Amino acid sequence: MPPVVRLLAKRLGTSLIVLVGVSMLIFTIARVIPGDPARIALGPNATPEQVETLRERLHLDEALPVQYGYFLRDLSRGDLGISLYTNRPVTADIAQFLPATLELILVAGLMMILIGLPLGVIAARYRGSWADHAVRIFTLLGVSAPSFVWAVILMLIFAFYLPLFPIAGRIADSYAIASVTGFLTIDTLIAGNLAAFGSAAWHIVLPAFALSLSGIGQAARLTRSNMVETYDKPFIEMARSYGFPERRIARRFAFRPSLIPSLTIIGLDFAAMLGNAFLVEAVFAWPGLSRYGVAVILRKDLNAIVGTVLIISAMFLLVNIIVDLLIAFINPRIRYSQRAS
Amino acid sequence: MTGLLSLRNVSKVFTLGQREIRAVDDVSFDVVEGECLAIVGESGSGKSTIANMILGIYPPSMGTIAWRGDVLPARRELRHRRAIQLVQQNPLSSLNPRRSVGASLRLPLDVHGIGDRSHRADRVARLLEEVGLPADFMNRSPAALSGGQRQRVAIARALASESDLVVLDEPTSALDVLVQARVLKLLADLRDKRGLTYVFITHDLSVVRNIADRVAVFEKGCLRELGTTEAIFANPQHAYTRRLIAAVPVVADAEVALRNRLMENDDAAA
Amino acid sequence: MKRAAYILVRNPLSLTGVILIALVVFGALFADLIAPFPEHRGAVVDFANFNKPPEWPYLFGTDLVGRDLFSRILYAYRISLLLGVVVLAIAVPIGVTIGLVAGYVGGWVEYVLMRITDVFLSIPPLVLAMSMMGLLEPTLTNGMLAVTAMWWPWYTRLVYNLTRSEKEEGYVLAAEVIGASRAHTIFREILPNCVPSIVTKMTLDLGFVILIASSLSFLGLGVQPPTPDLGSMVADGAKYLPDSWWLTVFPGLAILVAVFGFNLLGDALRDILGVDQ
Amino acid sequence: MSAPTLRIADLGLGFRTWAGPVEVLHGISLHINKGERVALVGESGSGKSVTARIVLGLLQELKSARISGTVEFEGRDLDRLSARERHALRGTRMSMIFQDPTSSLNPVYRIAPQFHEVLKRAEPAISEAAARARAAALLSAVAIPEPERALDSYSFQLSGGMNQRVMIAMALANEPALLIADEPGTALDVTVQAQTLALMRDMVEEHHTSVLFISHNLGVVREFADRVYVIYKGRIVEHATAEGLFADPRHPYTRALLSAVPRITGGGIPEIEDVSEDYFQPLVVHEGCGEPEGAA
Repeated sequence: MPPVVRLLAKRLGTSLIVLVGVSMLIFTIARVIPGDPARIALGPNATPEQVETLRERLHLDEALPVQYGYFLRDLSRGDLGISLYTNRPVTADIAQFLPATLELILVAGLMMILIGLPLGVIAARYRGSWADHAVRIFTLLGVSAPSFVWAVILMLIFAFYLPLFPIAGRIADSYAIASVTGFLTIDTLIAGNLAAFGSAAWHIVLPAFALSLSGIGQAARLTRSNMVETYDKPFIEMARSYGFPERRIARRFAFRPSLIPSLTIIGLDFAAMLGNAFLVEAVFAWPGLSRYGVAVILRKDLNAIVGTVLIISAMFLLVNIIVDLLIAFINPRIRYSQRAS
Repeated sequence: MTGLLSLRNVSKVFTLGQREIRAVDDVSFDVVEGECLAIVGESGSGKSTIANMILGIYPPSMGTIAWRGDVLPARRELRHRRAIQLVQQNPLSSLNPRRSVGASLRLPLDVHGIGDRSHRADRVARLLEEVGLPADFMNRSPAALSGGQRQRVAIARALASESDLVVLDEPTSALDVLVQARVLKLLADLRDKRGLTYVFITHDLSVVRNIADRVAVFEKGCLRELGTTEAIFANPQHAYTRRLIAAVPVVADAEVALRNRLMENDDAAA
Repeated sequence: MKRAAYILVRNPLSLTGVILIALVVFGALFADLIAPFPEHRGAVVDFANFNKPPEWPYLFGTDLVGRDLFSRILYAYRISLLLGVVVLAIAVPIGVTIGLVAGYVGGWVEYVLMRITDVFLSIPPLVLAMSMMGLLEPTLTNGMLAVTAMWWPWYTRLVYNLTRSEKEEGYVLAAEVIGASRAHTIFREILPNCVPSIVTKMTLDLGFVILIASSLSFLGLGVQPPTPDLGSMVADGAKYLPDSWWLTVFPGLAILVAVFGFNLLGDALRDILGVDQ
Repeated sequence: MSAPTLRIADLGLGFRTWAGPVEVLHGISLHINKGERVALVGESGSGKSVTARIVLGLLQELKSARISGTVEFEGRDLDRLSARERHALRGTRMSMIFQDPTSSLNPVYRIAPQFHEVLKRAEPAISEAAARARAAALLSAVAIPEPERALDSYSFQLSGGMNQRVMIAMALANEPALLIADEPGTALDVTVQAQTLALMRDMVEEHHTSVLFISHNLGVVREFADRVYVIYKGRIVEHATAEGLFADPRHPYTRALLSAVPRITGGGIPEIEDVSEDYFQPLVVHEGCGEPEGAA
């Protein structure tokens, strides 16, 4: 078995174990809270009979492990239960709201990598200079305010005072686009409607940038510190002794070895983005998972909460597997070593 | 005659992924009380693995290690730990940078309950003096010491538990040559004074020539040759031993002559 | 000490951090003396002065029921800092101990502990805290509980990685050869070498706890009114943008200043203590 | 007569640190004639490695370093050259071999592209195929058994000895006038070190390359160098031919150093001071190695 395949298999296995752990954790939190979930779901006006019926349907009278067993059985059929808030299957709700959130996060992730990594490289190459200090201040500011504060500030400046960008929503109301992927920037292209694509792209810039600022900061700071560490390695001194230009040393000799430790953390930053998306969506009225998530949490809609958390964690684990494969691709030591670790 | 420490048919196998690596392969030898036995080899010879097994860091995969005739179990008792101590190659790493010299020296006294609690500070001071350092070094951090001074502290720590056997793992190869000479001198003096037994692990045959009583030459986990230092250098039996001696960079004409004589035999054989 | 001073003087940003945090902590501690309207921390209504832009004596303007924003921000700092200290006081010992044990003992203990840590790490921090706050009641105590629950695994990760590399150091081998107990090796030998990294992270995290707590209350899942809270102030004010901009901008900047200060301070500590990232 | 390959005169080096200024080199002078192998031998902290880095121009870029004195390379004062001209010398006219071969090669690229980069320094237009052919030839010249396979390997897949040979081949690839070897092979096993040193000597002899050989190991120096400078705490204390130095060491420091080396013929461990006022006595120059070639 090639090392990369073995690595993939191992990672998938671990992720599955972790995902089961997540489901147990969130399931337990959801079931041990004070109060009767059935009573909460039906409201104060429900009759005791109605409550009892719902309790039975939700297996609430069984022991916790038995309830968890039912939950796993349903889960294996792709059934996360009915949302007590929308009265629809939780899977249907998530399928409706997830793409908007995912689109936002992917664009923000792209910004994080395309802006954060170059900034880190520049700061490392010119360390100690004004450029380094400027990057440091910018990136520190990026991580120093929650994304909703940046969302508000960006909105105030670039939507209200300088009306360059739209204030809210995913696309201008005048466009009706058939949903294929759920990603408006892609669906508009599929529909061949360039004006609609422009509108969708225009709408996503500010929220995605607000969401990515902290990630840009983290990625740039991390890349800088890893690059600075790499600069102290003998192979960089050797490159210097051969007289390669500094730019080439930064881009070719130092960047790739430095990227390896950075990538893991960038994967973790994705997790933070999955959460922070809730904040940015609230500011820009982005019709994603956030409003649904906050609503079901406030209503103690157990099935929906468990489902939402599980989906988000699964996405996080998926991102990390992708990151691990990327690292294996960049780092020959993993591809060729006897130990896949 | 059984020694202070006897290794009998000792092997160590490590598993790395799906591969098995035989680091030490069926090795038997004794360490006689009061001697300095050099264990010589290059990287991959298994010399560090042997040191770790003697110290009880991990047990042998096969075979036994006996101390004064008693076979040592996989989990060492405290008295056996006390009896066998270690001086490592890199004193920068072997002394905890966050603890004072005194705290590092006190640890063996506390663990083994040596001396009266209230007198342990005096004991630490005496240990420092014994290795040629002033007593007020006990309040210093290892970072404030030179390489040679650190290695002296490490030696004092090995003496602290009043052990019988000290494993010296490349104790001078991180030091400059002037400092090395002084540390080697100290080790020789301490052995005479305290009647210690040394297992001296090294790749440097010129050091071995001047400090060891007997030499065991290892290559690829196997014991190639074992004999008195005189015999090994006068008439090495194994080709690998001859190659090792010949590879030593030397400074005196007499040394070149010895080297040439050894290589002649091999050239003639080839 | 001399080296610390040298680093601080040579790096104006680090000095800025020290000053910012000194101001924030001072303002929070002596809010009763500094705040022009200490009573505005609670449910006070002053409709004569509602929704005023910044003007004397309302440095940052007033909110929709006429309370002085500057005074409320000082009291919000007090609660944020308290939350941060309490969360770290609970999360750090737990996270550090688990990390040390998992890293040093190894084997199945390591496997089980680290997979449990992975479970917590793979739920985005905010989502985990949100779910807990939603399912429990949104009180200050539950807020601390929720944030603590999401915080300890990060220390486990940090200390676990540190322990694994420290374990290879000669001094650990030396302690084992001497026959020191596991507890001694873990807590007296390895832990002191992790302290600089832990202290640096704690400094940074005091800022990030403030950040997360404000995010929770921004979503309505944090400390409840009338207790002053920076996140809910931003959330309440956001509805009145852009006209009543001070309602959101000043609490938002207040968060920024505190977190920025802790970040600068953490960076300075990292340089002074010589911690690798 | 042509100018010496390298001439260093009164070179001083200081660093600014948080504890105040630290002087590392107190004005050292040395020269290397064409095709000569010259050793700079001293203990750690003596200033021998920084000297090598100044010759290559690596320390000049450091803000905290203060450098004085002159360094002339093939008759040209490096200080008078523009940064671009100085840069152009590196990797073409002078190159360096480092202490630890494995960590000195980039871990994320195979050997072949690293060789290509090096060859491009002298011949920017060289194609990948041409570079590969040259590299393979160079690798066989340093007795690497399967050059093609080595070219397709990463440094961590090769042994330390093999990496050392790769480094030697790279350093000599562009036919430099000066090779600086900083503790070559110290990280390797003794038998491997002996082999690669012999190999390096053959290679530089064949190419008539001048060598600045930096080492703490007197035995290695004796086997490699024609002429030796002994350096102690930033000062050159003795300058002699290799033969002269080992037959007749004159400076107290050199004598101490030499007597401290354990002999494979035995004789025990001598009693030596590791610090002494005598070690600061003035420079001793042996007859027959005073002035560089081409000097008046």
